[in-house]
Amino acid sequence: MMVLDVTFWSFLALLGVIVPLLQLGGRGRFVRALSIFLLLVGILAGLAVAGVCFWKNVPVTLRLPSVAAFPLSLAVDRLSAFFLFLICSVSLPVCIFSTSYVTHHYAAEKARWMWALLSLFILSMAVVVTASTGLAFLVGWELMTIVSAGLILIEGDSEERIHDVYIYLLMMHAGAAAVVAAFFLYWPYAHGLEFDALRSASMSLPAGLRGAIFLLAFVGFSTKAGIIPFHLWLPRAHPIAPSPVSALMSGVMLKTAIYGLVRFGFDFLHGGPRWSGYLVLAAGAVSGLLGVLYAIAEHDLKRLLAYHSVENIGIIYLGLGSSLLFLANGAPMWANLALIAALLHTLNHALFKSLLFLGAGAIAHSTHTLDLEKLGGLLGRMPITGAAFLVGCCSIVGLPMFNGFISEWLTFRSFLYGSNLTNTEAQVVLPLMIGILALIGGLAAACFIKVYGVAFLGRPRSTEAEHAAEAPLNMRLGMVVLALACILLGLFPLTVLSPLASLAQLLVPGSTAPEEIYFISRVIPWVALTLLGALVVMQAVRRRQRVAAIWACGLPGLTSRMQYTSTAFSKPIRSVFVSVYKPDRTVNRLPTGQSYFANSISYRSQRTTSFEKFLYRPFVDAIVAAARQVGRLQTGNIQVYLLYIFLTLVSLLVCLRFLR
Amino acid sequence: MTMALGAVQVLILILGAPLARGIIARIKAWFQRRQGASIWRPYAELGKLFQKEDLVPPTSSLIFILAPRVMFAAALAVAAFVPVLQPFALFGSVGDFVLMVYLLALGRFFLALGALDGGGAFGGMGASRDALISTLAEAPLLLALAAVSISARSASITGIVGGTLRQNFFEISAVHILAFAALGMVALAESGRMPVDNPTTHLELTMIHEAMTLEYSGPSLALLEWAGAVKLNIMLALLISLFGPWGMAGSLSPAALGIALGAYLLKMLVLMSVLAVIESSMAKLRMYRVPDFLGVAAALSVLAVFFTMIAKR
Amino acid sequence: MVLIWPLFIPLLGAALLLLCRDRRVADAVALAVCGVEILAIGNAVWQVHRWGSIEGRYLRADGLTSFFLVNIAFISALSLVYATGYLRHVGEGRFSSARWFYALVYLFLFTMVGVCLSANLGLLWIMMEATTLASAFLVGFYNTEGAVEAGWKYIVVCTVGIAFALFGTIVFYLAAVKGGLSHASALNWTTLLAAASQKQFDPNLVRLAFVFILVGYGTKVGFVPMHSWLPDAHAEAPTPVSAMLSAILLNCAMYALIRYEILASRAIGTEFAHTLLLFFGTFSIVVAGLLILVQRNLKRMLAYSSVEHMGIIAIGVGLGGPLGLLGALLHTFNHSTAKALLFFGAGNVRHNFGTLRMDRVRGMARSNPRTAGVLIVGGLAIVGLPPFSLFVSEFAILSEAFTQSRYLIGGVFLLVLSLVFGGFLYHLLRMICGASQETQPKPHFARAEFAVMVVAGVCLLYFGVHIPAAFSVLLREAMTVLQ
Amino acid sequence: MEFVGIAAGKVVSTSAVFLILTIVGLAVARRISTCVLLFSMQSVIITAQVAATAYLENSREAWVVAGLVFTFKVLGIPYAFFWLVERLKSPRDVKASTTPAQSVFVVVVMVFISYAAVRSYVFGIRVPEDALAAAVALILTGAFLMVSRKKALMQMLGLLVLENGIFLAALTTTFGMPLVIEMGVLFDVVVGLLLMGIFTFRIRDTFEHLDVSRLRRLRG
Repeated sequence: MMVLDVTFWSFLALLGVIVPLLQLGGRGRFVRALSIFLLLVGILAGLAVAGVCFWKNVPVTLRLPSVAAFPLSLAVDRLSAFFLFLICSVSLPVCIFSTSYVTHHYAAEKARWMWALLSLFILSMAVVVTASTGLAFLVGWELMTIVSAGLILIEGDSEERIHDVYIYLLMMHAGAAAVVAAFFLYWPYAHGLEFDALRSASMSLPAGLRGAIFLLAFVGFSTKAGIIPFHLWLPRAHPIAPSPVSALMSGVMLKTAIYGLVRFGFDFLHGGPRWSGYLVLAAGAVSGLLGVLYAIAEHDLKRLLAYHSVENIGIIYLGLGSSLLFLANGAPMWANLALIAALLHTLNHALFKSLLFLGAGAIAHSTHTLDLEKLGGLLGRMPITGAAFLVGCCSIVGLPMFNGFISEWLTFRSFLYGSNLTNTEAQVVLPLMIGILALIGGLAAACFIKVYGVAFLGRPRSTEAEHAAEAPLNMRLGMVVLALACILLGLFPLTVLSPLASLAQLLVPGSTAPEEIYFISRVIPWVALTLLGALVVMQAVRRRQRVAAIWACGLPGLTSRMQYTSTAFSKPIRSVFVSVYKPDRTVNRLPTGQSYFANSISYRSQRTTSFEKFLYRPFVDAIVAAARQVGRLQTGNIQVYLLYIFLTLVSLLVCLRFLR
Repeated sequence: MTMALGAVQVLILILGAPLARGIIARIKAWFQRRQGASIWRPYAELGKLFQKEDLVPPTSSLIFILAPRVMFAAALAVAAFVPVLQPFALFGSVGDFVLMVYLLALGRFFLALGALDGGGAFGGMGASRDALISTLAEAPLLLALAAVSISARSASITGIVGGTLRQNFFEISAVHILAFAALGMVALAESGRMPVDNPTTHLELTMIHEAMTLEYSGPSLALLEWAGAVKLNIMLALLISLFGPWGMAGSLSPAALGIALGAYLLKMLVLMSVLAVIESSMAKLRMYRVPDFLGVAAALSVLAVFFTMIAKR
Repeated sequence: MVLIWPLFIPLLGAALLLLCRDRRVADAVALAVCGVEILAIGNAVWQVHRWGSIEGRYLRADGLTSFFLVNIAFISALSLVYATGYLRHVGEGRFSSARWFYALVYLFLFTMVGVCLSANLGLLWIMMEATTLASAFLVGFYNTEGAVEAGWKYIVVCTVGIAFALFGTIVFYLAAVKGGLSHASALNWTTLLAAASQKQFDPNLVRLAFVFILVGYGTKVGFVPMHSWLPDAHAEAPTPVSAMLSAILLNCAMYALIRYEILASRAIGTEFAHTLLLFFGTFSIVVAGLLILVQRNLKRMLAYSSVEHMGIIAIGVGLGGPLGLLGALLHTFNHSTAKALLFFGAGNVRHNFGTLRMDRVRGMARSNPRTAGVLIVGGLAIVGLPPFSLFVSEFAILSEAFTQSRYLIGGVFLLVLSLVFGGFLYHLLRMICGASQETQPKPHFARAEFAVMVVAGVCLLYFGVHIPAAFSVLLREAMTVLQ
Repeated sequence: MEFVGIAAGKVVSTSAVFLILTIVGLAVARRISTCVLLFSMQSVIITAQVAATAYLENSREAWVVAGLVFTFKVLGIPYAFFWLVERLKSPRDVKASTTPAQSVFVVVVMVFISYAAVRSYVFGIRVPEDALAAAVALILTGAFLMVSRKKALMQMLGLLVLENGIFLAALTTTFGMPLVIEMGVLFDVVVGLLLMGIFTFRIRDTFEHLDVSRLRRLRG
């Protein structure tokens, strides 16, 4: 297939070389406009390659010149094609959105860097998912981190931001180290890092090594995915990025970690060790629950969305975990189902999370704030944005007719099959996960009622929100495309589900396409028809309306301050789950001493996550303390230095004497 | 013919819902040694409301009008899942319990949005409290249904009903008892009844569901009220069909259908009496005791799931 | 004869430069001599390539020599071009004038080329000691408190270390003599190698000798705990000299060590020498990685990074194997390029901000975008991120570690890389980003300086993506010597 | 000539004792000039040993080495040291961080260690045990002086003692290395001392003292 090869090459060349060079080196508006156009063309090319490979199952392989002794090559097999499709299909609307976002937000110089890095960022993610040698994978993996950090720093570089970026980079690097180790553990058996070699070497690995590889891959990819307790960077890095970048980071970059885990867990290791399923399930359950609980307590929109990414990755992990568990218990059919659920949720989350982040970008564009307490009543002022955002909310909550539901439903069904296993633990654990997933879903619903209700409905809570105007055309276009995708995928899931089923059959040998995917595809249109029919009928018999002020309990009128705030809304849930949050509350009364006649009372509730306090802080402190101790050895006294040399020599000689 | 009967079942659930409300109110009045209003009064109220015009707050948006309608449409769709007279429902065989629960959630989601769109303080208050309750109710609801579904080896509602039907009443397992208890508790919470919520109060400290509908009027309010009644009716019908389906029409003969209708009405009456007893004898729980109440339901449902494993040995 | 020229030209250049009283003339002469020296080295490398190796009584060259010679030529050319711009800021003192600077630099260069070309282990030692002597004044060039202190420590610590290497050389000589070699040829590398392959040496003596050599030349390489002179000297020396110290001198010391490693491995098997190298390499990277975290001075941090990278190279050599050696050699070159680039950047920071204290430098991206760019590229390269070349070499060394199932070393290596990444990024991010200080320093950048940095940066990037054929040949020939 | 041969043999076998005496002297000496004198005497002994070896082995190269050692180590370097002490005008004590008693104790222990360390090697290679042990003791003492004496000049002297030890070791084990190499080594030593001398001036000029243990600006 020469055509596909050429298309893929042009995708790589456009995104990796031409667009950045044109942006950074070119002069004049025309060149810049041209490069943005070329970027979109490049993404379309990638989309075409991915689409053909995914639906028609035609693999594409590109061999690049090797570096030193290490071969480099890219290959698009069906799994890669799925993820490439995901990347491109999200990048396209995000780039459309960016065309107006970048012009409005950045001066010319920054805009150039923004576009160049954006293009490289998309490319690096594409490289990660299409790499077919370890080296290519790691190159893409590290590039992805650096470039995204650069994109965050373009937005601004105050001290706190730098600190957040630093934590991001550090954790990503540590995670990458784990991934590197996971790859390298193969080396004695595979004699190289080509994926084919790894695949065939996996058969001959000793059990301990299998476990170690799986564990390292799990830790490494979970760090990228933001699984609790490796999530520390996520709520720091995602909110401070420019909105289109947040959309890409949350919507797409996290998915590369899922890709990695699937690649290792299914493609290479064929399920990993026996405990792998429990590990992934537990990680997913903890991340899902804590992620959504942390999200509810937030009132910064982008931080909230970032925590929801933790939650949704948790849901994906639940699917993956149950698939691994089925695989370990010799039930490939259901493993297939769970894997499909996880992969579909990956795609769904990419679509709706980037939609929501773009929505947040549009809000920030119009109101210059992302603090929920200062928003309100935006739906009337930004109808298209509001409608698209509502679609995003419905999807992430998993309401029927939207795409999030399909994947959550498949996950539920796969849990239900757990009861058919012969392994007692799995038999209990899997069905109980239904409860966890239901709780996550319920909390997510509560959270997005809060988000949408407080931001878009009711009265505006600040003058900025009151004077908000609809976002520019391209921004709206980007959001609408994503919203339509969410709805279409929610109504007609089979278009994606049937190739996904074939993909899952490749990854889980010995399975067939599960009947559930046909089942849900059949029932959803009917349900939708019922709902829409009822709505249409009710709309048709609608009586007249009259606008009237609501009753204000006898007061002169209601003000926006009387509405429930975001904090107030989440209070019941926060007080029920108080043990999770462990807030540090301080109440200051002035003047002090008179507890009943205070002039002013200030209340602060601060939350440092327990993980930061009890897990990371001691670790970092220990390293720094060790470094200072070592630094003390460098006393500055030359006599001590000489003593070191003599002592080294003497101890070596002593060793020599005794080891002989 | 089966399809037509399915449509009839939906109509029974939808149109009979106000009646069920009326009957419960009447039984409660009887317990409280009052005369009580006519059992048809809810119809009259709905009719009255439908005559009126919709009052819309000046700051609200499209969502405010949309919410009650989505709520009702969702209730309608859910009604098509529940078998009443025969072990069959329109969506009962193709739709499973997860879809059903999520359709209920769809209605709730929009109701809460509509409440927040009012722009007053009470809507937010109600939505916030309702969010807590429905969040906590969702897990036991799904777990209890899952337990039943596991023991019936089917996920669709009609499949579960069929599974229960094949069983003898006296062989009913621990799973069913536990799941029934859990589902009963959740049904109380879901439909906003005592001891979780008091449907008759308008005291700002205590109201939950009522706070959400406070700014609504006219047809919108009517739809909300109706939808609420349908939800209660569905819950009761669901309890009946899942745990006591015996008597349902095996064939489409008039006699069988007659028996089925009679049995349904009887069982309904029993459940409504129980509900009335509970509502008359219990005080509403404090807001922050509700999680404990639902926690018990969750524990029961977890046990139910656990017992499915034991039952299988 | 071919090998005389690379040695002779710097010496001649040093003498010539002492005559140039005018700075501009000195610049021109220095560059011209540098050009001629590159030609001479190029010629030598070409001849080695043609004939395999060139043997002489005192001088010899083989593939390994060529590789290190190319390294020397490349870095010294960069440093000298940089120095022409750099020296404009240096006040003229009695011995701190441009001509003295260049003269000493060429003397330094002479000794380092000498190290690489020595055929005789005794001569190797002499040249090694001479590198210390030639560079001591360069370290103390500024004659400030810090410079004098650093210079004193440098000369004393290194001389003591080298003295042990002399003892090691003598013990080796003893082993050779006892092994039946004549007094005249018992220090000749080629003869020794042949004899070592015949297992003529007393293993005990070889071990004893290697321990002394390791401590001695290890002091010069900067293995922990003998590294103490290194941060002081690197931090206080003028920037081009820092670059040469870090990017050439340490490599030359490593070269000497590698020569002995080859001998010892031939004579008594690889295990002994490799274990020692692995131990010192691992110990060095751990300690240096920790120390990088708590540095405040930019050049000191870079110096500790050199310790770390020397440790990495030692690990590569200590692991042996095709990938380990490939990685070690590549890393020698890559580290030199990256470290030179970073030191040049540090020199600019000092000029523009008047300090090397990293906590006092802020917002370079705005005030000095070019310096910021240099530090970003160099910093990302030195912590081993792709697509820069150090990633490839570290990748190779790691591959070898895991191939040999040395999980402990591989694990420690990976951990230290993360540690160093943390240390570097912490400071670089703060220096580059953020609001710049109120007193805007004048962005200064001579064209020559910038060109040098661009060359180094491009080189780092290019070698990370592709290794040119000529360089591959060079690498292959160097590896044949090692294996 | 027979007598000279016997004397040469005697020199080789007994010089060790004298060297150890100088070591002890270095340990207790309080003045720099005394130390320099002791070093000079040490070098005389070594020269004698080189000369004796040269005579016994009948090697012309060794005679040249003996001449070089005598010129530089017995005459040149001590003279330079005295000149330095005069010019630097610094206090003349050695500024030890150990008391003389401790120093003597350490030195005696080192002598023991030297004999113990050498013992395991001498069997294989047949060299005079005494001389080799003395060489190792010289190396150790040089190291000890460098670590325990705070004056810059004393560090230089310690280095010289250390170098003497290495030279002696080479001499006793292999009868010296090739002449060119020996000359190169000697050249390095001399140039190194020259540089250190210049640095002592710089240290005095910048810090106004010569106590190297107080040069502690660069650390961490």
